[in-house]
Amino acid sequence: MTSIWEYANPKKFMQTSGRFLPWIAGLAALCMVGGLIWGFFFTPNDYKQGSTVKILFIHVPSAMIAINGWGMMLVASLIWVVRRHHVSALAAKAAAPVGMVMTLVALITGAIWGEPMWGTWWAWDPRLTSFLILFLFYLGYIALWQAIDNPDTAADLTSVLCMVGSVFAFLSRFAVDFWNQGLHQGASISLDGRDDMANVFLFPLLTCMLGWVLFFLTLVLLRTRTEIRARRLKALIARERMG
Amino acid sequence: MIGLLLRDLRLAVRAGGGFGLGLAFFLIVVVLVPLGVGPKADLLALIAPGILWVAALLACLLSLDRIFALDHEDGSLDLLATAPIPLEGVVTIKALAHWLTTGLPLTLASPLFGLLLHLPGPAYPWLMVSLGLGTPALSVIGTFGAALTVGLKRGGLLLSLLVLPLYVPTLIFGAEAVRRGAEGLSATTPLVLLAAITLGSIAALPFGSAAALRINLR
Amino acid sequence: MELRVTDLACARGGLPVLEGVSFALAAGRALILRGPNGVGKTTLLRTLAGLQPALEGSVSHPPETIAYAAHADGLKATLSVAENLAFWARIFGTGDIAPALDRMHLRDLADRPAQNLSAGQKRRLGLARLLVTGRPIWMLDEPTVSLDTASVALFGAVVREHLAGGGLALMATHIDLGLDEAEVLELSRFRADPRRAADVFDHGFDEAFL
Amino acid sequence: MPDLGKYAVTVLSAYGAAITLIVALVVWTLWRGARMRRLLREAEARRARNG
Repeated sequence: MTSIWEYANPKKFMQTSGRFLPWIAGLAALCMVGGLIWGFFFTPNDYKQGSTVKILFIHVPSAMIAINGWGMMLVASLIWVVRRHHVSALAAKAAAPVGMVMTLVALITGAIWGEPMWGTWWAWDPRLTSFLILFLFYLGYIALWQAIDNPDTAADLTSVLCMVGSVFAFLSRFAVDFWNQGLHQGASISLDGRDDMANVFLFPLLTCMLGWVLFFLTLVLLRTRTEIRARRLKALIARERMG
Repeated sequence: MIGLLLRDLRLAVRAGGGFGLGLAFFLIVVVLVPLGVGPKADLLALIAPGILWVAALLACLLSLDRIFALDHEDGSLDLLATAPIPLEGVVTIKALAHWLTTGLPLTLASPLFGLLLHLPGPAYPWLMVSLGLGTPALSVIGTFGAALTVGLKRGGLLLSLLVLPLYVPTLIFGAEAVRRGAEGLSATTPLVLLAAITLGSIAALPFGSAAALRINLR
Repeated sequence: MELRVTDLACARGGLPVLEGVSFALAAGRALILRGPNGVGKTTLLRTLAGLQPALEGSVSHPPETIAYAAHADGLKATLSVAENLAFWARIFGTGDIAPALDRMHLRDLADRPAQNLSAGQKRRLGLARLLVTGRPIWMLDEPTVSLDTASVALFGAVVREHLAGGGLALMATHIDLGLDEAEVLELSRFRADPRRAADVFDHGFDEAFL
Repeated sequence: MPDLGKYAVTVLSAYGAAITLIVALVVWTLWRGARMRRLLREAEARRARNG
């Protein structure tokens, strides 16, 4: 049994990821398309929410990836700080835009869904607000990567930001809950109005969630490979310049 | 350590308006808001706690990039990093100097600005207490952002982008305390939480700031 | 008191510039670093001063013994000469700034704000800072920039006194300070090999995986 | 096509917006990947030529 850290070697990573990528990508496409078709065409309408319940199949998996994507970045940042594996830092960099787009998808589908349900596009519901804040965290993280030229410095600083940001993101979630349940009652209809979800919704939702996880994995692998190539290119160009 | 603090304060005074700049900005925001939302006293009273806190936050943000930028430009940051003071101490002192020049004057002057916004009577003590407890966190968190972006081109805008999400919990608890005070309720819970965030930030963030500075200096 | 550098490699902007640098400097000795622009004199000094990590190799010296002086003097324009100096004296825990003021001929300028000094006067103030640190190992990056002949001679004398008092000095400079006893280290022979100069992303990469 | 009732616009626009964003992300990722691959191949070729 070889150590998992071997995959932190760029070459080894390129080999292994290149071998698995087509399968993961294919499976991701299958689950996503299959789950969405199942959810869109073959589920009944909810007695209360009507056909809008179909948005669930996009909204929930995106929200899940939005949060767990940040979690993955945190783990990758910690690995970089502790063991200084370059692939780890690049994986964190690669995951950020994916997580950000997923946050955006969750926000947009939430807003469109909220319009008929709550009568407004945007409610300062604790959950929506937390996602907006999460979006800002992603934005700051990506902007910091963009702003720094030296790749190792950028990896170090973004890791520090990711760790501190995680603590504050957690605090923000808590604070936002406090803020809206406090004196001012929030929106009375909550997304959690489905205590016992019927299996007709549950199974396509699970399929979509699996699809989204695989999709996230595919994109992160693809983007990490691109980042590794970019680093290699940078090394080559620097060498050319040094003669 | 005290030498560094005294130097920073002296520089702030000599630079002309180190203390005044934040206050002037605060005043401008407080004047602009009624011009924007209209002069109705009850409306202003309703939004005053939030406006006062947001204005304090922006006034803090305004001066953050100066925390390290000047020392970085003239080379003193390199020299400080090789001095006997640990870098964690340097960033703590820098945050303290920032608070003394922005947070503290804002806290002391806040009742005057509350008057302009028709802040209800019972809220005044809570306004001062919450600003007094909360603005140190703003300075410490801001110092962390400044340490991350020191030496970057266009660092100022990036600094705001990085720091503002980190300010969310402080803002929420601070403004909530004033709002509860204004409605005559007990503001103890948000104040305790605010104090917890401030203490936690003061205890832990200097290590992050020092780490970021070390990375940026090399 | 000794500064020993063993097989040191250091990088600038992520690229190795120097490798295999080794030397030892005993108390009372001075070493002058030479080499063309961009060879890595500043990088080496910053690495030795502990401002950036070494890629390889080791630097050994007793703790808290290094006084580093960069291109920039770290002066605050609105503070007076005496205030600038007193600040650093306080940071380094040495009290008296009068000897340093006298030695660098700054006594008459003591109350003048640093912004009203000439370039050479500023530089003299920056060097006076070294005297108030009370530290034995001086690491100086182009210390004589913008100094006139008299000031260079003054500075040379100050360094010699420092060495005579058991101090060490490491200088990157092009001009002759009249320190005949100083050794010279030509850095261009330690220039990092560009074929070795690469990070993980340049090792064992197979074109099949491009 | 299932009957979406009065919420047809809502559901379809949510699906449309989400799918557009996701497809855009995929296209951007692939485009950047292809570009980096090409640049790297050129650089490797230069290196092979120049030694």
